[in-house]
Amino acid sequence: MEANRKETAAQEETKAAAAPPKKGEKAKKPETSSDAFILSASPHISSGESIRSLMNDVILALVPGLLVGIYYFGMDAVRVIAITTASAVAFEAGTQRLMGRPVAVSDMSAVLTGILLAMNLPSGSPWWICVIGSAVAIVVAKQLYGGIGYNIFNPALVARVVLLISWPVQMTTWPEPKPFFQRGVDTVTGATALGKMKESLLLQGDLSGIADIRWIDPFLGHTGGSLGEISAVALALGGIYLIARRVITWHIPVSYLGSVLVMAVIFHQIDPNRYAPPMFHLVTGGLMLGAFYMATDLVTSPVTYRGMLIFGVGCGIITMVIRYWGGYPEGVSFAILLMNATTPLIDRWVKPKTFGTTVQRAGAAE
Amino acid sequence: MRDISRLVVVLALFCIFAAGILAQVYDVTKGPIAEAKAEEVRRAIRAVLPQYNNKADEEFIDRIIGKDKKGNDIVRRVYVGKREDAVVGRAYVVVAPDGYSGNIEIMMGVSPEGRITGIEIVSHAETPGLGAKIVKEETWSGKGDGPGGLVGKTLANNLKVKKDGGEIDQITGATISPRAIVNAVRQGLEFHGKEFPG
Amino acid sequence: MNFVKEFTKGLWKENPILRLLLGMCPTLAVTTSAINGLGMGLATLAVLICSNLVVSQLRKMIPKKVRIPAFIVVIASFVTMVDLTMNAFAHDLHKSLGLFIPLIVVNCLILGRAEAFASKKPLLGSFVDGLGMGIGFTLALVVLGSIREVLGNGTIFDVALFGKGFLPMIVMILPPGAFIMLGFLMAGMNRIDKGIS
Amino acid sequence: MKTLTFPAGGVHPPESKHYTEQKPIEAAPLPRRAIVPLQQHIGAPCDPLVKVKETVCVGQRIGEPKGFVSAPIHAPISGTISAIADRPHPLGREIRSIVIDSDGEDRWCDAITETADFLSPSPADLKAKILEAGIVGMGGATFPTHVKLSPPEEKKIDTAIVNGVECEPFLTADHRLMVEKPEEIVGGLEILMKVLSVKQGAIGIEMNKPDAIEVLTRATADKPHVSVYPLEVKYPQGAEKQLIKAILGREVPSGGLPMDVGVVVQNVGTAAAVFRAVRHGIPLIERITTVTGPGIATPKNLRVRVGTPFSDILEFCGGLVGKAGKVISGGPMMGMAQYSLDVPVIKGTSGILVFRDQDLRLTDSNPCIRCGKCITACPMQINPSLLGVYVEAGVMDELEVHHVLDCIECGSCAFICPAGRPLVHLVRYGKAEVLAQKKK
Repeated sequence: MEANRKETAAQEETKAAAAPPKKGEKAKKPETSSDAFILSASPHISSGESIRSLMNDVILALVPGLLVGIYYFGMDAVRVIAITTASAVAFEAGTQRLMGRPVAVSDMSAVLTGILLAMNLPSGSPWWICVIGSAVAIVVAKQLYGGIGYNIFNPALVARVVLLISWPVQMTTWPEPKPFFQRGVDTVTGATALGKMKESLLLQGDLSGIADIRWIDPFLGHTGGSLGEISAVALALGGIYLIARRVITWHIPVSYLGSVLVMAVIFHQIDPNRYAPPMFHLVTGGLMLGAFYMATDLVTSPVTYRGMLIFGVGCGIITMVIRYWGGYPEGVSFAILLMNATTPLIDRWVKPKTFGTTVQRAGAAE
Repeated sequence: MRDISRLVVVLALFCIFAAGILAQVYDVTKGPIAEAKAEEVRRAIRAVLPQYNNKADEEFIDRIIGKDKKGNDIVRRVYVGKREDAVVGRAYVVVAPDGYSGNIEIMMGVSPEGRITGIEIVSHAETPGLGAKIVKEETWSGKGDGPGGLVGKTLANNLKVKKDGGEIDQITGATISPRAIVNAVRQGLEFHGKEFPG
Repeated sequence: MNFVKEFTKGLWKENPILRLLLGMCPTLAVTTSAINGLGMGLATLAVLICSNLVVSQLRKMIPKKVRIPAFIVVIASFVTMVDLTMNAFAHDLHKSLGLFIPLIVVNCLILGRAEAFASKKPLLGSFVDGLGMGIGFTLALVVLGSIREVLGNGTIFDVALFGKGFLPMIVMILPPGAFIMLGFLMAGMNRIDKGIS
Repeated sequence: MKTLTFPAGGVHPPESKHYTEQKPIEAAPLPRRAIVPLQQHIGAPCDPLVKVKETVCVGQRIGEPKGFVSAPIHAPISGTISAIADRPHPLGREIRSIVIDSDGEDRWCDAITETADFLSPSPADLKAKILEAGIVGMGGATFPTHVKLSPPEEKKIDTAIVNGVECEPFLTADHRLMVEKPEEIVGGLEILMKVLSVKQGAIGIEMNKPDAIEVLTRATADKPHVSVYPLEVKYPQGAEKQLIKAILGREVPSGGLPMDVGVVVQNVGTAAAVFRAVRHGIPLIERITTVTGPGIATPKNLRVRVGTPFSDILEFCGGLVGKAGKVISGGPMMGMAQYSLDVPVIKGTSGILVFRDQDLRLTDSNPCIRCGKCITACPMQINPSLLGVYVEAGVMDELEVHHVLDCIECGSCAFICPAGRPLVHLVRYGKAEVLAQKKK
């Protein structure tokens, strides 16, 4: 192929760098030169950021949310986190070996997927649910799609939805939160705030069932739910850290939360007896976890700022549509997965405005 | 032109021939199909009524229970099971319109004094697995790991699922379909009380 | 004509479902249990053999220009026969397969074999081809249905395999489970082939 | 004063200018042997005007330009021609070069004439002097200056910009030149303005060079038609199109040139060279080069004769420290890695940068994780990740509609990429393919 490629002027200028690029090519040393300097294309410095450093930052940002989960759900939470993380890493390594890919668990992406999956599970999940979830996330949703960078759907969310459909009872049995030092042997289960809302609407036709829920409880984390979604403030703190570290940008979280807020305000104004107050919608369920950590997943969200805004608004609207009128009490997972599917379309549609394409060429012959 | 007419003739011949054969097959299978359908009804009646020895599926009463959108009568066919000419129970189909996914048709059997003798789900479109658990017989009989059960209950009982403040256990994890069934059965009992008092 | 080869190609090398990806609609929709898979497979097998035989016999009679409508008439007739027969003698199975029995008409597999094979080959070869393809189709459906039934419902041919403690993976008998399992089966087949060669 | 910048894209690599920014320009010793490539500019190479064994004086024209887009070449030292043959060139291949063995006398030719009132000649004469002096763009692009100064009739030029941005990390040659020779730069700008008959002159300097801004503001205080624009520190502020956008708010159209929006941009080094050529009659035979990096014993800003081998210069700077991993001609973002120290300094050599092994982070190229950082960083607002994927997949037909030819190869995308993808490399390759397709 290379032999019949004609050398052009432009190619000649960059001859040192113009060998056909190969995937995974390292900067290579010339064989003929005695000096043996490293030759590679410019630039010769890098920002120092790597996939691993990005993943580590996200994991660090998740720590507050994890700690709140452990505080309220105790050793059960620790057990779930440990099992999902360990099995995610094991499945990643195993699949990569089986498929003849380089084993790259050190990029920490599997660890992150494992932790995110744990955060989406009830703290009382049996071990086999954790393991099957990791298998679905890593093997089916990630590696079968081509590995890191190629998956269309957020692996942790795919796993969560598969588990939710397969074992609805286990996946919706929420242990009541109980501060660490007050824990006894028995675990009481109860519904999530959103579950109570749906139930109340179905039975009483109004919101009397959630009248006693003060927004401060789910804000701080004293509420039923998946082990990593309960504390809005802890998750938001981590999210702000991620934005400050430029791992993610504000576009998806702000547009997601913003559209949820706008819809909640509008509908609450229309009928306060059927539609819960905006603050309730903001702090309950998996919204914070979804908006800051799941929807912003780099691989499965759009690449341009405008695309991210569309993506976030789409997530917000679908979430609220499911919460208001859907069969499930919570719609964050489904909303994000549905929008994941539209990401390629958004990226096709919303392109960066290339420099110099918005102006007319003054008097130049085209 | 001749070519086209040839095509038409050949195709027409094919169709006529096929139609002829199908008519034959239809004729042969007509009887067994009707029999199979009747057997289906008999099986459901047997499942919900106590021992009877008449031809319950042939002794039925049609009652008009309302009108549909077009103004036609909605007819409920009540099969009467008898032993030694004494009515042992009546069986009829009630429809729960508000199942998790679509209508659930339930054959229910009621003793003359208004006590439920059996429940059989005839058709449904519930999610396989969870929602579909409602079709299992033991779910409603009070046997096995099912909820408290409808069998043996009368209108005197509080026929609502526990979540609605009633005394019927629903399946863990599913609320909507059991609620629909229990409500439909309760209305079925009310129908029985109205139409066949005593 | 090598009858053994014509027969076995449908089982593995040109398996209609796992290799040719024909008849995806019944494959994905009805394989929620082994018995459904078997029923669907056998119904298709019957239609396939019959239509192959008839098309092969009539191949010289049918003008080229109307061959597709003619094939469809033949196939539709057989499907209706199968539909009526099943309704009469296997009522429950017929009920659970529902709409998918009439839909055998549009199964590409049958028209595909009629067009690609039976319309060009003599009677016996067409029969063997239909038999092999049909059995391959049935086998694939049964395997897919069995796996989905075992994982998604904990039973096989309605016989409970596990104790009360077993919690089936319901997603496996839902449509996504069909896609996932089909993918795994195809991958497995490719893997075995790679291992052999 | 308001700081200006271009609106979209850009990165902030560590500036690393502390090695040399306070070091005054030193003259490098004359090379014992100068290797003068016959092509030091974009365009056609020169024909040699001398033969082997012939003796030459400093400033003697030894390379005759072929065609309009070309520039003559002069002898940087006096001595004897020892060879005219292919020699290593900083662009990474061997190029026909004239090798001069020094006589050590630095004997200048007599032809050199002073013009005290450097603005008195007509624009045409000035342009002839610039052409005669062999001046090319000294920021690194090496585009012949007289060509840039000859816009077609229909392009009305209204502004001349001198580019003192020097946004490449490590490099301080332009910085030192601005601080030490402001009069040369301002004079050069005035000559350029006269040649182009424009009334407006601008000098753009990044805010990280406050001393240069101060010196030049003072030097232009009595010239109302010339202003100094302090610019935000952001790479690649010094790229022509970005600089014009920052200073004038004009956007050069895709596929167009600065002249399409009425602007000509010249590097400060070029402006100084123009001044020296017109005022003192000195052709372009030397330039300011920053020798820097963690791999150099004594980093310096040097005034170097063209043709001086890198090895001589490194020796003058105390040699290498540790194991040299990479030697780069130019800055770290756009410079070229060298395979040999025999390459000479040419007219466009803005710096020599040496990294030790331990300064280099060699990473595998991972699959794109679609983080979009490259799109955010791209000053041209194209989609480097998409182009990279297309090039890897061999889908060359899609490249042009995705603006591959607009890439200025600034390296922002590859710098920022967390997956370590060689995006510039891939895009360059794609560009070459597209241009090759177009030629057919």
